[in-house]
Amino acid sequence: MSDMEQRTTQDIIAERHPFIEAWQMFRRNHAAMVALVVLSLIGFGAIFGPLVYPIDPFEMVWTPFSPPGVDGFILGTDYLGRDLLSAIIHGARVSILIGLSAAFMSVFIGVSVGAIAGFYRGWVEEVLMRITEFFQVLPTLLFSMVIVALFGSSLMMITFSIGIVSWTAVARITRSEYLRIRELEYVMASRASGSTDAKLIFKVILPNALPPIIVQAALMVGSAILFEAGLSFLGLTDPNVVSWGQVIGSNRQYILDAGYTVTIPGIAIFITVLCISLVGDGLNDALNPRLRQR
Amino acid sequence: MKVIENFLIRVAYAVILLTAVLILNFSMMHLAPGDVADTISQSMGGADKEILDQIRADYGLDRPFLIQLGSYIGNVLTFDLGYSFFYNTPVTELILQRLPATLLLVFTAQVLALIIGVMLGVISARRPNGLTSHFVTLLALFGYSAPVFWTGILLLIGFSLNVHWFPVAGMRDVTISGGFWVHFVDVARHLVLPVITLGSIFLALYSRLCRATMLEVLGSDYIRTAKAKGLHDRDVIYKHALKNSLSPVITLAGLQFSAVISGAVLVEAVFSWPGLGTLAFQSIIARDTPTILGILFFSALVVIVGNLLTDLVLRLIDPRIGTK
Amino acid sequence: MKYFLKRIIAAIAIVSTIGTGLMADEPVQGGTLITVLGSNVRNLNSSVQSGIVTGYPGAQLFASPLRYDENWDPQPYLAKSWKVSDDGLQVTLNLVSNAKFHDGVPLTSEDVAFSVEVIKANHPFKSMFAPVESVDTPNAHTAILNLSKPHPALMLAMSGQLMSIIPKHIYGDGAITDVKTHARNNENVVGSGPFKLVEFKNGEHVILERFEDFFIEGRPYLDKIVMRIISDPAARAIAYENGEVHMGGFESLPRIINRLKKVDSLTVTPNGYGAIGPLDWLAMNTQRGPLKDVRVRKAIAYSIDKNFIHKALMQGTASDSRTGIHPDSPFYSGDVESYDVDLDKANALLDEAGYPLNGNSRFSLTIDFGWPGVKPQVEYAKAALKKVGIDVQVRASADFPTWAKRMGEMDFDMSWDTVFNWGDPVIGVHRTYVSDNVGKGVWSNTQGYSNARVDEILAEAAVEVDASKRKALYAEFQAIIADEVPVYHTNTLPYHTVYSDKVGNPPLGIWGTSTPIDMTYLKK
Amino acid sequence: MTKPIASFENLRVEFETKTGTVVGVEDVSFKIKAKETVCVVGESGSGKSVSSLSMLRLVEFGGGKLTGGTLKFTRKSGETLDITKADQSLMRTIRGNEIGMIFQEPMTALNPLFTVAQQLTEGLRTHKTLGKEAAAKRALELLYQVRIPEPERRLNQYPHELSGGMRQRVVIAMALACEPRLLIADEPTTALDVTIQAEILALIDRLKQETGTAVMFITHDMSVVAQMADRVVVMHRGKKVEEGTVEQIFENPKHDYTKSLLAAVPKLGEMKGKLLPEPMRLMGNENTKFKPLSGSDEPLLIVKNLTTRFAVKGGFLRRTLANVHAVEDVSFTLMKGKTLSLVGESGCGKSTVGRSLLRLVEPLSGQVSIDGQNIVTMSPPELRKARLNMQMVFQDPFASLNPQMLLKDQVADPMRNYNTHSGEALDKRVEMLFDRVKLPHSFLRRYPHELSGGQRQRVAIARALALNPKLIIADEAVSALDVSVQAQVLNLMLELQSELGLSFLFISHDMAVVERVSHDVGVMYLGRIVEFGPRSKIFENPQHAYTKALLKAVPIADPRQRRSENDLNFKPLASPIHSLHYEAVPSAYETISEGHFILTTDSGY
Repeated sequence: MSDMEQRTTQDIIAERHPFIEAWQMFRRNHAAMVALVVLSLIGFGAIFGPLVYPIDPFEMVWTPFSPPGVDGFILGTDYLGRDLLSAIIHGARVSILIGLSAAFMSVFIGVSVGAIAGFYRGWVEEVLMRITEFFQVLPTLLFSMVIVALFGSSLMMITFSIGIVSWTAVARITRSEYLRIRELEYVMASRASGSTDAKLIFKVILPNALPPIIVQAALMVGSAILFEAGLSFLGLTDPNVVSWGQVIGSNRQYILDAGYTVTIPGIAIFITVLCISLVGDGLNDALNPRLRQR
Repeated sequence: MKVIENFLIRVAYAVILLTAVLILNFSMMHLAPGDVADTISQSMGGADKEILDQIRADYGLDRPFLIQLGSYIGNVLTFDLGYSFFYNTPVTELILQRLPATLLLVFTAQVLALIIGVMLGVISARRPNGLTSHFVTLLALFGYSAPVFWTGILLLIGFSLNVHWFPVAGMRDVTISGGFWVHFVDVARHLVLPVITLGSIFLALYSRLCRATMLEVLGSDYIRTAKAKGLHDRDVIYKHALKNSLSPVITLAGLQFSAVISGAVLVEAVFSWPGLGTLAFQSIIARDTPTILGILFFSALVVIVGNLLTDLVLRLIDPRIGTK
Repeated sequence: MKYFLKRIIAAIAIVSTIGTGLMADEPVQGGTLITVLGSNVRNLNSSVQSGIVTGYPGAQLFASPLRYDENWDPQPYLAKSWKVSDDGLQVTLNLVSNAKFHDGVPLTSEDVAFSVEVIKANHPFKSMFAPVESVDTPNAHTAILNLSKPHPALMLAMSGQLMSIIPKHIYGDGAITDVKTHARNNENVVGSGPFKLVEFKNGEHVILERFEDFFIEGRPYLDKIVMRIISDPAARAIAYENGEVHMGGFESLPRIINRLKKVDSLTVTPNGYGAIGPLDWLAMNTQRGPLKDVRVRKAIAYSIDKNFIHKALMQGTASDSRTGIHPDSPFYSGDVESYDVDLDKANALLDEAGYPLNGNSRFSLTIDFGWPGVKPQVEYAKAALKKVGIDVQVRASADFPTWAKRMGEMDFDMSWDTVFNWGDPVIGVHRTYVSDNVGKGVWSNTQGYSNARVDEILAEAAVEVDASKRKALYAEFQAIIADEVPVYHTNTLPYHTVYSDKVGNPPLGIWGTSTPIDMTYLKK
Repeated sequence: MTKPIASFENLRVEFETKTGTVVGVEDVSFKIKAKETVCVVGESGSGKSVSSLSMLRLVEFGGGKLTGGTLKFTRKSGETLDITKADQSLMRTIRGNEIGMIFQEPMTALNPLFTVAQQLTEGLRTHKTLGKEAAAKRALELLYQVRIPEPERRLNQYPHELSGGMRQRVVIAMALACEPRLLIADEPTTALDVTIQAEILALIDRLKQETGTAVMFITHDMSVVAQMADRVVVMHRGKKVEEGTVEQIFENPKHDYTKSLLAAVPKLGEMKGKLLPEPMRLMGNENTKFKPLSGSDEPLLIVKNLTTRFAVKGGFLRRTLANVHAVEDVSFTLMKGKTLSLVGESGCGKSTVGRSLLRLVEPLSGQVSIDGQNIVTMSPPELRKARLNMQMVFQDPFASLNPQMLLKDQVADPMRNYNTHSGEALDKRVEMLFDRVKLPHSFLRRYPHELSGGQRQRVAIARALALNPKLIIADEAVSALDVSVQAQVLNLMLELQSELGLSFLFISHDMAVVERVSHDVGVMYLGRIVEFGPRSKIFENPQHAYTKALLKAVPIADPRQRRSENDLNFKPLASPIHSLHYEAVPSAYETISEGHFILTTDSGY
């Protein structure tokens, strides 16, 4: 409150969208910034790495189990003598792609369901929330495993299987945000001044409901990567592409002698997800208005 | 009266929900290419068309879908989850055989994570810039970011291979003999690594959430009131603040019920833990339809019962719930 | 030539281990042998369930009429003697008179007749007893098997886990086909084998203890056998190393085998799996696309470097296998085309078959794999075939039925798999090549292979009583198969038995651990 | 002369924030003597709460730091302690024991998870080392002392089972438990309804008399100061600007800030004898001429038998279990160019009436005609069109604007929705509207969070004006604003009314404000209008029992017109929730004089 009043006396700097303020807040969070930089590097590597480092991850290029750093293979070779560095670089594409698209899918479903339920309330909400509850009851990993086992382990199916079990959290967050915001006076005012339902849902409420959804979406990317890794580890994966989890899964039986073949892709996953969660935390701090007022 | 009515309503919902779960699962299994007959033919080392048809007729797989579904639901209502062709055992029996191991693993992990997580959360909330606080932040990030199976493998390499502190696999050493305590110690030794692995995720969740809610609660008016009363810090934190911070943590713990069997799959796979997760994985790979359906159903049941329990605990802690 | 040499070395090795074992110690009574099973046991009744995991406990719980020594010679077991009629249509078994089931009821010829009926009705290997039309039981200790045609394969089928004699008074309480799901297949199992069941905990362990009234005096030596179920190979390896288990069979991971070989207290041996006969192979669908052309199939064989598979993938643990018969089998004939890697030849063959290089590629094929263990080979094949311009797309099948269905319906181009001989070729080999078994489910002739001469040879071999004539027939068969490559045979699956130096007389016969271990003991 | 209980000497408190150090309180000195009530008054951000929290050293708990001055406190033993130097363990023996504190929000000041008895006895057991039973006995005594209804039952209840007034009584009991020498009350009645406020104020006053404790009373409300204070300390922006006895302050303020503060406070009853509404007094506008707001007698809005109920859902498949009778058979007429006020305490249904008119909540039955069209029966497109004539201004300046939108877009939004203006014409009109509400054009491209509360309300008004409506429903539009800002916004509204001929439906709980701005007034209780009439009739000749009680409860900003506790005898608010079988009786009215009615059927009061 107090600083609000003080502002009137200050000369206010020109227009600043709340998201710009959030970004400035975010920039002050060193851990999150470092994580963002690392993530950008990883993303860059995933996109351009295969061009710079064109060794085919499926090609047997050297003697199997050549340890990291020996014979010019920075990360060594696996049980077939394939280059592990190449697997990490190519695997980044798949792991991150699945992470992003599964997160996108769950955010899409979750926001649609949550927004409609929270906005219309009544029986619409009742029905949608029962459906959400239904999906919440399903054992996540197990259900995904069944889907992939039954309907094939294409990247599409894996993404679908992750997305379909992960959207409930987004739906619940979205719904509660919509329930809260729809009662706020500016929504009421907008409705009173003739806004249609569609406008209220998408243009008035959605931007204001976004902060927690963005944070959740960021975390979702991380958990989808972990999820995919888990499925791959269990062998539920597309054998024609490399992903980090898959590298762990297929090298798992060699941990006794070549622990690095498991440790290295694990570190790749770990760092990526760690950075995503740091960025998520940073976003959370930056976007949370209550924290911002302090 | 009101409480009982509420409870009955929740049970009614639960039954509807479970039936829906059954229908979805059953339809999904039905939609997939391949069926039980293929599984049986595997155990036969291959079978020709007539035998496959014969098997399908034997197990009623040639009947219309809706009739199969109906009879399945009917059976489930009488607690008959069907018969596993793969294990030659009734599914219910199979699940009950494996359940204790999983419960032991998951509950130990959960309870320890809950206790330690809340403790760490409280300590770090008291000194948000202290060492413990940073430790909790790090721990939470690690627990969240490391693939659980990877953590497990690293622990296995570290503590079972390099130093033989803990056994590599299984839940007990059947060869040892002795009284209760000997077996207790044996199982406990087997339990250490899997519990650390599984618990690391939960611990991350709980300590982080507890820290956040504690910080929030500590800023609330009634804590100021308590302080203004001249209460000792200890009372303010462990009595007033902690009790208020518990609700979200318990709610979160309740949500983890859906991860009980899921989470166990990976950890059990790494440590050859003889629980439901391993069974589930094997059944999925073998397309042991009745067992898969049974476990999916059972997981849903666990979640629903878990939610009811959570609700109950929350009611005990928070008098506001249910009166509204 | 090479083959014989190997056989001799192997034989000497066996003799020497047994010999030294005998010389060093006399068998000792008592002790608990801790062993390990690589996957979960689904059924303990080996008369209705095949497979190596059932075989181990099954062979301890149930006795069979015969057992085989490591030289493929039948030995008396439940049958103290046996006789095959001259026309080969009658097999008479003279049973020991003191055999009892674990519940104390004496074993009679009735039980043998009942067991044959049960196996015929329930066991997946239909060809084992298909020619057995009836079993006569003139007295309690004589059983006569009447055959419709000579059936030399019967001898092996009466040993190991294949012909478990089960008690009629226990399992005969319902329809014959219901024995498959009998409640006592997993608990309160009653057989006449050297050990009886104490406890079976699904996914954890099987515990057996000495059967005091076992029909062979003084045996078994062990008081107790614990079979721990550990499905993770690395975990098993550590358990061996740490001395947590004494013995285990069917270890097939090269890295693990080589690692364990280095452990002083352990012996790791590939001996004793001849009758199981596990073979890794690349099956090719001879009715689809380019693979219809034998030149293409040969070109594929020439492109794949067996040497790489043996050295890099199998790390020297597996042996070469060129035909559908396991090299340890007496019927094996290795004198056939070996398809040493030759990319020029492969390219030439492909050109000749009318698939010229178009850029980097000639055509593309899919490849499936039967179980995760052969995934490295599949990945290798993908890389190797690319070099001759064949694009290979790996198809995953997360669960078994998906793959089995593709196989059964012949909806595949190539598939890497491991298939077992199961004793006599009639059981495990014929099914892959005879033309009247095309596309009859998984592990039938899923390659759609059809050759009149092969059909003829195999039909003849099935009823040929004379061993050397049979061997000649199979030699011809193997040469044809190797030439037409419906299946490209690369190597044996390197099953190894691991045992600690505490174990005396481990089971190293032809059936691996699927054999009674009444003679195994623990050294003091 | 006896030693003062507490004295503030040159107190300075700083706050560390992310943007740097902020001074919360600077160089503040005053004394509090025994049996004396010192009111510390100021608007938000004046540092009044900070001073009180410093006394308990709780200011550190909110991130503040005592960086200068001393705080002397005389203990029971007679020794004087410098609070700023005391360590926290010594402070614990003082807090709750020698200094008791009452907080603003009774809803959040009590721990929701502990019973009243647990929270009451805690302090007793800590400081007085009473046993469990002795403490429980004393707790009951305290509840009797604060005159909570059914004290025995309250002991084992949880805070959520008590009404706001009861909770505040519990908080007071807690503060008094150990018979402190100093009682600090920080805005103890701000969150309460006016009748309850009157009771609580009287209670604190009585307890002071009975126990002889010194009271430091913090408030922003000059009327409350007039009711409570012996001496007054006026604070502004962290500094003390004036100190004196209550009479000095009210009758002869020295400092300009005190003057402006007093000027802006409407005094109940000061409109006696005046017919038309008048703008608020503000420093510097005493002499400005003002066009009289006579309005017209042409009806604009006619509401007949309006009833709005909300279903209480629950149980299996979420059946309707009961109904909240929020608005029950309400009728009134609003004339063009006039202001009609609906007053009442929280939960009386006044806001629901406002929302029902626009059908932001769906009324159950009744008729709402604006310019002859019945809104209740309109189809959605017709309704959308009808809303062109009616706009709303809401209470919370922080929630009434979309935080993600530029101000100019917020104001332009209604015109975009109805496509009334576009392109340059739209920009022009937005600029014109900003001029109207006296906001600089530089605000056009700003976001709401950069504005103060009063500025936000101006934007909200500009938005409401955008479509040129005939009626503006102002739902507690100025309640959350500081008194001087409130006066400015009210004057703006009156100015717009006179210039544009607007009609206002003014929904408020503040009787003094209502008296100032209304032509007609409806007093609401439990969903019904219990009394309706011209402003002068309602305030000068109230007839309904509830109206009388309400007027009696309003504190007057005049230390010579104090209420005594004996005057106060209010009934607790009944519940508007009724079972499905409940049939509401239609409202019947008796005419007192022309246009002045009172409800004759049961009002529930």
